[in-house]
Amino acid sequence: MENHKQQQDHITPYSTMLKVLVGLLFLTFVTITVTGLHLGAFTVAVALIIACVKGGIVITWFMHLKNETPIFRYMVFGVLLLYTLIIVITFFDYAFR
Amino acid sequence: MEEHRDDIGSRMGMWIFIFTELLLFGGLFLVYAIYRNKYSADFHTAAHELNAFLGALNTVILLVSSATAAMSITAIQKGNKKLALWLVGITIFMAFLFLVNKYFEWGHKIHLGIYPGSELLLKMEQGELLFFGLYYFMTGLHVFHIIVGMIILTVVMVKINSESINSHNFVLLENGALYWHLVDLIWIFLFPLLYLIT
Amino acid sequence: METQKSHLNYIEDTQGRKGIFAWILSTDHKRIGILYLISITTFFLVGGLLGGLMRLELAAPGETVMDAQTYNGLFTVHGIIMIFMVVIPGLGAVFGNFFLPIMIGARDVAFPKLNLFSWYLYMTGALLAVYSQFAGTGAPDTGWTFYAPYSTDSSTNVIPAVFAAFVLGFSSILTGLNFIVTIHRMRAPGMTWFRMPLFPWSLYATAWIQVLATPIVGITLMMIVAERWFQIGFFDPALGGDPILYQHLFWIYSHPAVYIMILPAMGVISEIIPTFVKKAVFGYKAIALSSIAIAGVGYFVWGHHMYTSGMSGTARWFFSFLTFIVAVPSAIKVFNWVSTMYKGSIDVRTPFLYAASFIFLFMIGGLTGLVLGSLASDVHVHDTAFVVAHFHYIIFGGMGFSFFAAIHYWWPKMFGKMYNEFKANVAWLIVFIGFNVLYFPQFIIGIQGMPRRYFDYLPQFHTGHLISSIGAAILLTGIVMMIVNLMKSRKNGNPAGINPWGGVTLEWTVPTPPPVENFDEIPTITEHPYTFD
Amino acid sequence: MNFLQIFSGASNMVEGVDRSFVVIFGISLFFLIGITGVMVYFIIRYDKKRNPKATQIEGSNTLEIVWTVVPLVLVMVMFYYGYRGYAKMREVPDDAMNIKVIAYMWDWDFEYENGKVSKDLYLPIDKPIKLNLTSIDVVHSLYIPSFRVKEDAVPRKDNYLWFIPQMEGEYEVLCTEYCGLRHSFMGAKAIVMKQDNFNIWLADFTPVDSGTIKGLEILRANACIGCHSLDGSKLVGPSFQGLFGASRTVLVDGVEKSVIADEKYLIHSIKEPNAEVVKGYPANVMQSYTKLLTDEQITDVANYLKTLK
Repeated sequence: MENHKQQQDHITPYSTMLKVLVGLLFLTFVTITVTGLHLGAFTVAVALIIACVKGGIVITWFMHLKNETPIFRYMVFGVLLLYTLIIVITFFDYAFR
Repeated sequence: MEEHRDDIGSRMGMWIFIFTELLLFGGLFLVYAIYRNKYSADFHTAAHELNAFLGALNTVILLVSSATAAMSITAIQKGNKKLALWLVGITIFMAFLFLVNKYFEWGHKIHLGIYPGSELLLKMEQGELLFFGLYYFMTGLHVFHIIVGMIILTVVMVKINSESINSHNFVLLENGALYWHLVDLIWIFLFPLLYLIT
Repeated sequence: METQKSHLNYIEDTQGRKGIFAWILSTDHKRIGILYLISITTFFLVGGLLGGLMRLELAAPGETVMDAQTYNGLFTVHGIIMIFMVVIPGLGAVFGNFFLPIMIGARDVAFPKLNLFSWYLYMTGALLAVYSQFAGTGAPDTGWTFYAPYSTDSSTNVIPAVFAAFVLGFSSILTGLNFIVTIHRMRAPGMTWFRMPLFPWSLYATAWIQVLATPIVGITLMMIVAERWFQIGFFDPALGGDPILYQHLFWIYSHPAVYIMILPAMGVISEIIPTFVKKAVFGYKAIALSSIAIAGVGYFVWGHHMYTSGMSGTARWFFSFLTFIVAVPSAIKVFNWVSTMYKGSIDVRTPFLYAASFIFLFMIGGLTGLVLGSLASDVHVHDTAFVVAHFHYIIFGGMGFSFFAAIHYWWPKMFGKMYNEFKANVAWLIVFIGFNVLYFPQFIIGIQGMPRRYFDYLPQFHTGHLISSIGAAILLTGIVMMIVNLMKSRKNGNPAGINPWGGVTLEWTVPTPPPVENFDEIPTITEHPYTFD
Repeated sequence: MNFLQIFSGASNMVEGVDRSFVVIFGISLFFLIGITGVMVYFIIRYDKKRNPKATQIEGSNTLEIVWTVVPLVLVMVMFYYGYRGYAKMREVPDDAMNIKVIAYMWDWDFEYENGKVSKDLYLPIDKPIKLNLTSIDVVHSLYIPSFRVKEDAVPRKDNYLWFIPQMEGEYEVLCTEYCGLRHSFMGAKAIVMKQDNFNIWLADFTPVDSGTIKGLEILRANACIGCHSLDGSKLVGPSFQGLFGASRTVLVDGVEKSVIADEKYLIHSIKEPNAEVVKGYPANVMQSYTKLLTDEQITDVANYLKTLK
């Protein structure tokens, strides 16, 4: 089987984590500013896109998905795809009533 | 029998658990999406009642706590037990701050008479009622996860202290941190959907 | 670490625990499998008895042995017990726990303690469900579907029942999680994905559904609780909620749940047929991948339970279309099983009889499912006895018969004793006849317009109901015979030996019954799982 | 009822639905018999006594493709027939007669365009009918088996179905979405008649004098008489007939007590039905009507009950 020992080679430096944190805080600031502008329908889209980006950053660096074996990435992708499809298909009902 | 240990397996288990948590909240987000679509005007009005400043403050708190949780892994990998303890400790303290914040936020709402089943709420538009219902239910469930996360991280701290989590065996810390990031991840979506999109 | 190799089997080797604690504290996957076997069989009998009482009431029109409220409570509890406590955990928790690690050459599942914890959750949920029957304001009367807004209004014990379903769901999630990690991480050296037997394959597909669909129903049921406690109105139209949304959320879980039941059943059949035909299963990859296809597409067909709910027209045809697509991988499996028998050397023993009758009953269940998947014909038979007959053919004729097949197939390995085969075959015949007499008439009265969940009915449906009730009595007799025969073998049966059927998967290479560690040495796999010389 | 009633033509929907049945059953029966036959033949032909040595065959990609594509094509045929039958159900002709259907626990009200409300569904033959369904409490489902129509009645949602009745006669109307205690008794009749007779029936309505039986209207609207009969027969709860002024044994916190059913008792029982439950009847079946009825309406009900000797 694959490597049963703990991989020692993936020590993420503190500085990376701090950079990621700064990025996340910046994006939070952007969301608050943008939603304050009252862009109408775009507000939702922008806020959600930024939230997705933030979520992606958390998953990639904080949750170390970057350093995991590929199977973890396939699983995350599969789950997100599934959830998206569930939402889309449910709206097949609500959007066409 | 040789010591059976599979860190990748443990983390995989944790990830799968996180998937179920995501779908648990996913169900709620779906409900939110449907009702927002149906009652957009009411949601708009109701969201104004929420305090975006407190929401933003809690976002910052959670992001910082997430970063400290992530850094504690680096610390333990480098064998720096003391720093790791500090970082996990800060994470728990941040979680506590989050709860204090939430306490005042909820307390204020309840003081105003906005809480599930209140007379004021039952008189409001149906969409507003649903918004506040979802607000309490989603943030309530999130708070429950914060508390569970705090308990997990406390256990992790004890284990770091007793050195059963060390630079050679720290999968428990990794899993605790993963859980904590999940709590953060959910808040990243809750914050704009409840507080910002007005 | 070990000084002396133990030659005790898992039943004798109590690992230093005494009496019942040797069972309820053991993290050995085999002992946990037996715990599930005992608890699930018990609840199956309870649920079956409740079903029998319903059939007794329906044997004649009008009020015969109980009033309407009792009847409504009965079918609700029958549903909750059978769905959440018997068929969903059924094959996975009993045979998956016992045989999955052995079949992939592992010493245990990935998280043995979590595995035991799942059983405790299961028992907690089960006791809550039982509690909901007797305490407070009486048995829940909402049907196992808990449709809103009736479930938010009914004054009966809905909350304990809902919590029971929630806890049982959590148990199911943890079992699924355990199996996924076990299959990913603990396969024996050399066992590539396509050298894995088909039962583990089906458990893998099932586990993903358990993990990814159950949370949705969990949160939905919690919303029902919130609605009852706090007047939030998620699904109550009077407060702005949408009852149709409840149905969506409920079926997003509960339709895939059907696959949680049937996929492992298909897995069992795919194990049994090659063993008794003495031939590699036909189209191994097609069977394995069709499990994944069923699990994948099966997620997106939930709406076919809602054709008449007032869903949008677009959603209706979309769900109908996907429903027909998901029928294809099931058909592929049937063709492959039957082809496996071609030019085999068939040994017709009890497990094979159950497996062959599974194919027949599953075909009837599946083909009548097409009637329900089609938009026009569903309008007529939706929520009638036709649906009841259809899903009993799938769930009981499918999962139930597969469970019976599995218990007869693996019993000798689990307990080391052979049962009386003649009696087992007689019991099979009675069960098979009873089953068809019980459920087939319901297709007919369903088409004639007999709605389901009816306490009373119009006189023209009497004959059908009466035949059906007689079938229930026959079926019950057969099941009792089967259980008695199996239990007796524990005392009187002949020793089974390591490989009574001539199977080739790994469980037939370990001692009978298996030792706690399963394997002295983990085997290295070099070939296809069904290689007969 | 003759079996299946294939193409009996009681309504214009029968053909599409039954064709879909016939197509699916036809194909299914062919495969069911064929596969079962082949399986039984294999089991007998390749029994280990006749064929002691199995021939190993791994599989065949050609066959896999064949039995993926053939079922795929066949299910698409089935889908097509299902879709065709269904599409018709959604295309309501413009000249359809609208009837409002109000479902409640546990009865149906059919309200015609001229305001006439009926407990049974009277229909003119050969005329498109559109039923607009709604419910005042929980989800119900209107089902007329002979017409092959069914659609849920959902509270605060407008669902519809339509059909053209094509044969005179009396047909069953049933509820197929489980709705509680008297779900199986929630029936009505669909009566199809000639246009002339229907016109006479429709025109003949004597508007009820709401003054005297306001109470009855309230009882009907709130489905009280689903459980409490007006004629002395025992349903879920005690009958209303002869109730006023009678002496009843009730259970208060498990203790038996005798009360006289005066106005105060009646009003109390409407507001807090579970405080004093008549012996021999189940508790907690009825809920408080405090929020659903005004005090004035409750008094009206009580006054009406006084008249039921």
